[in-house]
Amino acid sequence: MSGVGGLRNVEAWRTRIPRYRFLGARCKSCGKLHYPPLKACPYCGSRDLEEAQLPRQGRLLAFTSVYSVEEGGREESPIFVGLIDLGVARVVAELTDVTDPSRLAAGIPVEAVFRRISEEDDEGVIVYGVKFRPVPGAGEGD
Amino acid sequence: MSGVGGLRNVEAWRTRIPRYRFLGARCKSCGKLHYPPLKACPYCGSRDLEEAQLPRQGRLLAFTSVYSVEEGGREESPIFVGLIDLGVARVVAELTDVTDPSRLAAGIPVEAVFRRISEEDDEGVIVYGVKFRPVPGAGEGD
Amino acid sequence: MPVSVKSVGLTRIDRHYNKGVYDLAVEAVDDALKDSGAEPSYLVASTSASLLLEPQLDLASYLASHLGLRGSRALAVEAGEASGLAAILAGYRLAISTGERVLVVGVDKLSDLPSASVHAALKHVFYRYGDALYKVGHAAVAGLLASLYMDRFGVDRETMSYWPAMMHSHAKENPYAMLRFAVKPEKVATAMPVASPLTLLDMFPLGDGAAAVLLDPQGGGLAEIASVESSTGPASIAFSEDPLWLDAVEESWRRALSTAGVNGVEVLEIHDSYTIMGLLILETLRLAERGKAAELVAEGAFTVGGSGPLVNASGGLKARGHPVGATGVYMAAEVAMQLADVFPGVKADDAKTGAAVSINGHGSSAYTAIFRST
Amino acid sequence: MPVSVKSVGLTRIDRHYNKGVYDLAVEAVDDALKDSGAEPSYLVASTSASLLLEPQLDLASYLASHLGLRGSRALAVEAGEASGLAAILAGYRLAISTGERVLVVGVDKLSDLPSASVHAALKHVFYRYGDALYKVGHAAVAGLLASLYMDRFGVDRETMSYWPAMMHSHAKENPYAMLRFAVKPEKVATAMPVASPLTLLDMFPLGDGAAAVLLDPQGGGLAEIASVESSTGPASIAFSEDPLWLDAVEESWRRALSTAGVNGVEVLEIHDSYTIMGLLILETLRLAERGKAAELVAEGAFTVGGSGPLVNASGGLKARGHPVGATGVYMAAEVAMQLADVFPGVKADDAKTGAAVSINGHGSSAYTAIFRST
Ligand SMILES: [Zn+2]
Ligand SMILES: [Zn+2]
Repeated sequence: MSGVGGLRNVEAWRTRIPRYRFLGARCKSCGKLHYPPLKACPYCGSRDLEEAQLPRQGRLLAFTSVYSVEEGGREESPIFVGLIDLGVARVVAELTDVTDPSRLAAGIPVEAVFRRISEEDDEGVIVYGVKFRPVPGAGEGD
Repeated sequence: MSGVGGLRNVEAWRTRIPRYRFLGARCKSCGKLHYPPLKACPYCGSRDLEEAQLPRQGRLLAFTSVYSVEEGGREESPIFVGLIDLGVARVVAELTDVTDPSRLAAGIPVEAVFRRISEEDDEGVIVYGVKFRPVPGAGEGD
Repeated sequence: MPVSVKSVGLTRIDRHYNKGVYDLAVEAVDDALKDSGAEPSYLVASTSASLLLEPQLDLASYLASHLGLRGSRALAVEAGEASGLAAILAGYRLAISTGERVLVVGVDKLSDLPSASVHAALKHVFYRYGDALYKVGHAAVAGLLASLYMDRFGVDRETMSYWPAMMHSHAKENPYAMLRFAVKPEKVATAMPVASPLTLLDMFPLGDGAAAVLLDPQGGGLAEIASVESSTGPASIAFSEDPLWLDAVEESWRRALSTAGVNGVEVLEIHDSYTIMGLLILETLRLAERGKAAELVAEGAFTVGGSGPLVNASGGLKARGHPVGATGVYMAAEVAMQLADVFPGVKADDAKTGAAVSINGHGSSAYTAIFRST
Repeated sequence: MPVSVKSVGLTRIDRHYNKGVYDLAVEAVDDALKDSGAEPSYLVASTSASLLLEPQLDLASYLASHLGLRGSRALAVEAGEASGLAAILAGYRLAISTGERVLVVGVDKLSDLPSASVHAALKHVFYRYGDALYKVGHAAVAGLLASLYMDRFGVDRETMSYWPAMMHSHAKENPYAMLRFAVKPEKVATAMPVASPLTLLDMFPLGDGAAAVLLDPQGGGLAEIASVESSTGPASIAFSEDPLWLDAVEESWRRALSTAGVNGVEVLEIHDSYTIMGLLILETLRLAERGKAAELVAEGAFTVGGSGPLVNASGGLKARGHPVGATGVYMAAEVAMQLADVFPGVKADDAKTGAAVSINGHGSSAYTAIFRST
């Protein structure tokens, strides 16, 4: 790695819980959820938040196939990224298990899976978290 | 490398000449020399500079033995660093070939030698340049 | 008396393998100060990507040393891709409240490292624990927005391609632009894919550059600053009710127009890191109806002789180039030159007001600077 | 009406493995805003080492998101180790010229990475192609200056050791300090060597922290800002006729006193990244004759009941800690608290004027902020 790396060891550990359990935050003021959890509601600015489990099922709002990727991701190019509507919240996440890219389309059902997000680097840290995959067996536009 | 590295490949190449040839700059306005060369004289601010060879012989004004060193330098700890008076200019440089640290002292003669400054990193770049060593055979305080 | 853009200096954006950040910055400043001879009291530096790629803390004071400005007051301002206009904002406020001349210098180098390393660094304009978490580089969010946009408004790929074509046709005439060649709209969609539906021809090139702007509270020079404003936006496109509407851009623009006391401008430089960002900014500024920006661009609305203001006469980030921390300073310099009728490229005839609009990433922050002719 | 320090908020400096930059910053801001309830229009962030260690561009806007200040105007200011006071300078100027409240937040984390990585990052406060070229980390220049100082003025190692001892004795009383224990002067010389003649007990600890200062152009609160000034200095100690005299410190101090219209102050926070830097600043401020600072410190001149002003009641960088980008904001907050008689540690009785003096590295830049009681 000659450039700028991903999460460092301690910070990957410190921020693991929301990533591992797919926990966001619910705003007690406006009721909205968001992920990853910030210290304030991104919609109304309230600081009165509580932990909230996000649904694992959603629909793809938009996706992109990324070719011009950074070091450590190049061998897997393209990488698919989606904007996903979970009903109560939206998330941007990598899409995985895309065996047939031609079946990716706005509206298809997707589900959260726990995956490796970055490979071991020189510091020995592997980052895990949520990615989304097309729901197996569900047809396009289901 | 999990942190912040040294010179990158292209910048090491771009900045090599002054390091390889120990070239500084002479101010045409105030006459003073400095190294490494800036784009303006550090003494009077003039931008009217010319390339100037620095003398390779000088005297140690001060030195320090550095123990708390960065990654890539730790195995060689301590590393010795000197403030060196070349008569026409002063430089801060690493001291090398220090076989007997107890003989390092303000006033001893030192001379420039061309050495490896940093080891090969993940990008494959090795940086060379000037370090100073106690003049072989010269006694302390000569 | 209003603060004026006394003089400006630019380097051509390019892959300057033989020039470092100080070489480029000194070139730009020499160009800016060659006529005025006036030394600034404050130096505001703006660097962004290079900070990660070739780290230097307190860069502003080392830059002052290279410029022979020892004893000046120097600091660096950073706001990601909007750093340059953030530095203009800080410099403007320093000039107003101290009554001293302020030199704003933006400089960045993206060509020293392999592009995969540069993309890894640039990714950090997005939120580290959010959209920047995955190893996907800088382009993913733009790809998502473009995909949403085409879907929602039924815009086709070919129509969007007129944006880069217009940028290249403008850049051809700009001696400071990195990509001075024409690009046919039909070539865009089939170029190397970057983040579908966007291709390499929708994206800014990785180049190096420096720009300098001398701000003078005594007035005179190329143009006057009418206002500099900003606003923060959402931390992710996922946190926006409508990610195709750039809240921070709208708010910074509204604030800047209101302070300047104008309803619009005749010449404009906007942030088009990717085609989609240029289109979304046009719509957020209400220069095009929702979903209609690409069509208007294709009709020539934003070039010379068009119905709208002249937009990105420089060639924009797309073709002038986008040395990240320097870009906003280029924009400010270009608009000031337009208002003084000395821009050495496509010209806005007799324009009296102009603006620069810069954002970071997807709009985590936005800056607007409005200028008027002296 | 002068700009005032309306309120301040501090986190204890520590190795906060369980808190990231946003956690720390929000804690400090909550502390600062708990009584005032007033929302700032501008957010000026200051981060330095973390920028390299855990990169985030446009950090200020993401911080605004965490603070619920979306729509505020946010930018980051950087000047190496002097970043915090540089941010105070920028915030002060924004407050004066806009008439709006400005929140200055300094935050940095040094404990997440192995110390060898942190030293590699911190080395970049020195000039990248000069003193930072060799793989020697952050301490080498301080070692050289200490060695020169002892030689030139015949100061012995033991006398210098009273500085860290005084810092620890002050820090013991400061609930926000990282190292709240006494250190006997005789332990300093024999501690783990860092850069001879300096040891680990002469050096700041690697800790994390955040500090917030709310600046209000409507006055009121803890203290008023009388002036904030700065100056750049040489790019290397090799470029200084007399490296034991800190030109940038002298100039920023002279400018700040002159603007404030005072001849000196009663309470002072200064930059003592290493013992030698504290001593050299005392001498450059003419609070001690050349070569006599250590002796005066040993005599108790700068602690309660001493002949000089009270210096580093916080414990200084040495013992309060030095989260790089945050340090200057801590200093400003501490001096303001002293002047309002609410500093929760060693107190300057009835002080009416105070100052913070911060530098980068060996003095490539220096900042001075002067405060007076309301
Ligand atoms: Zn809410
Ligand atoms: Zn000179």
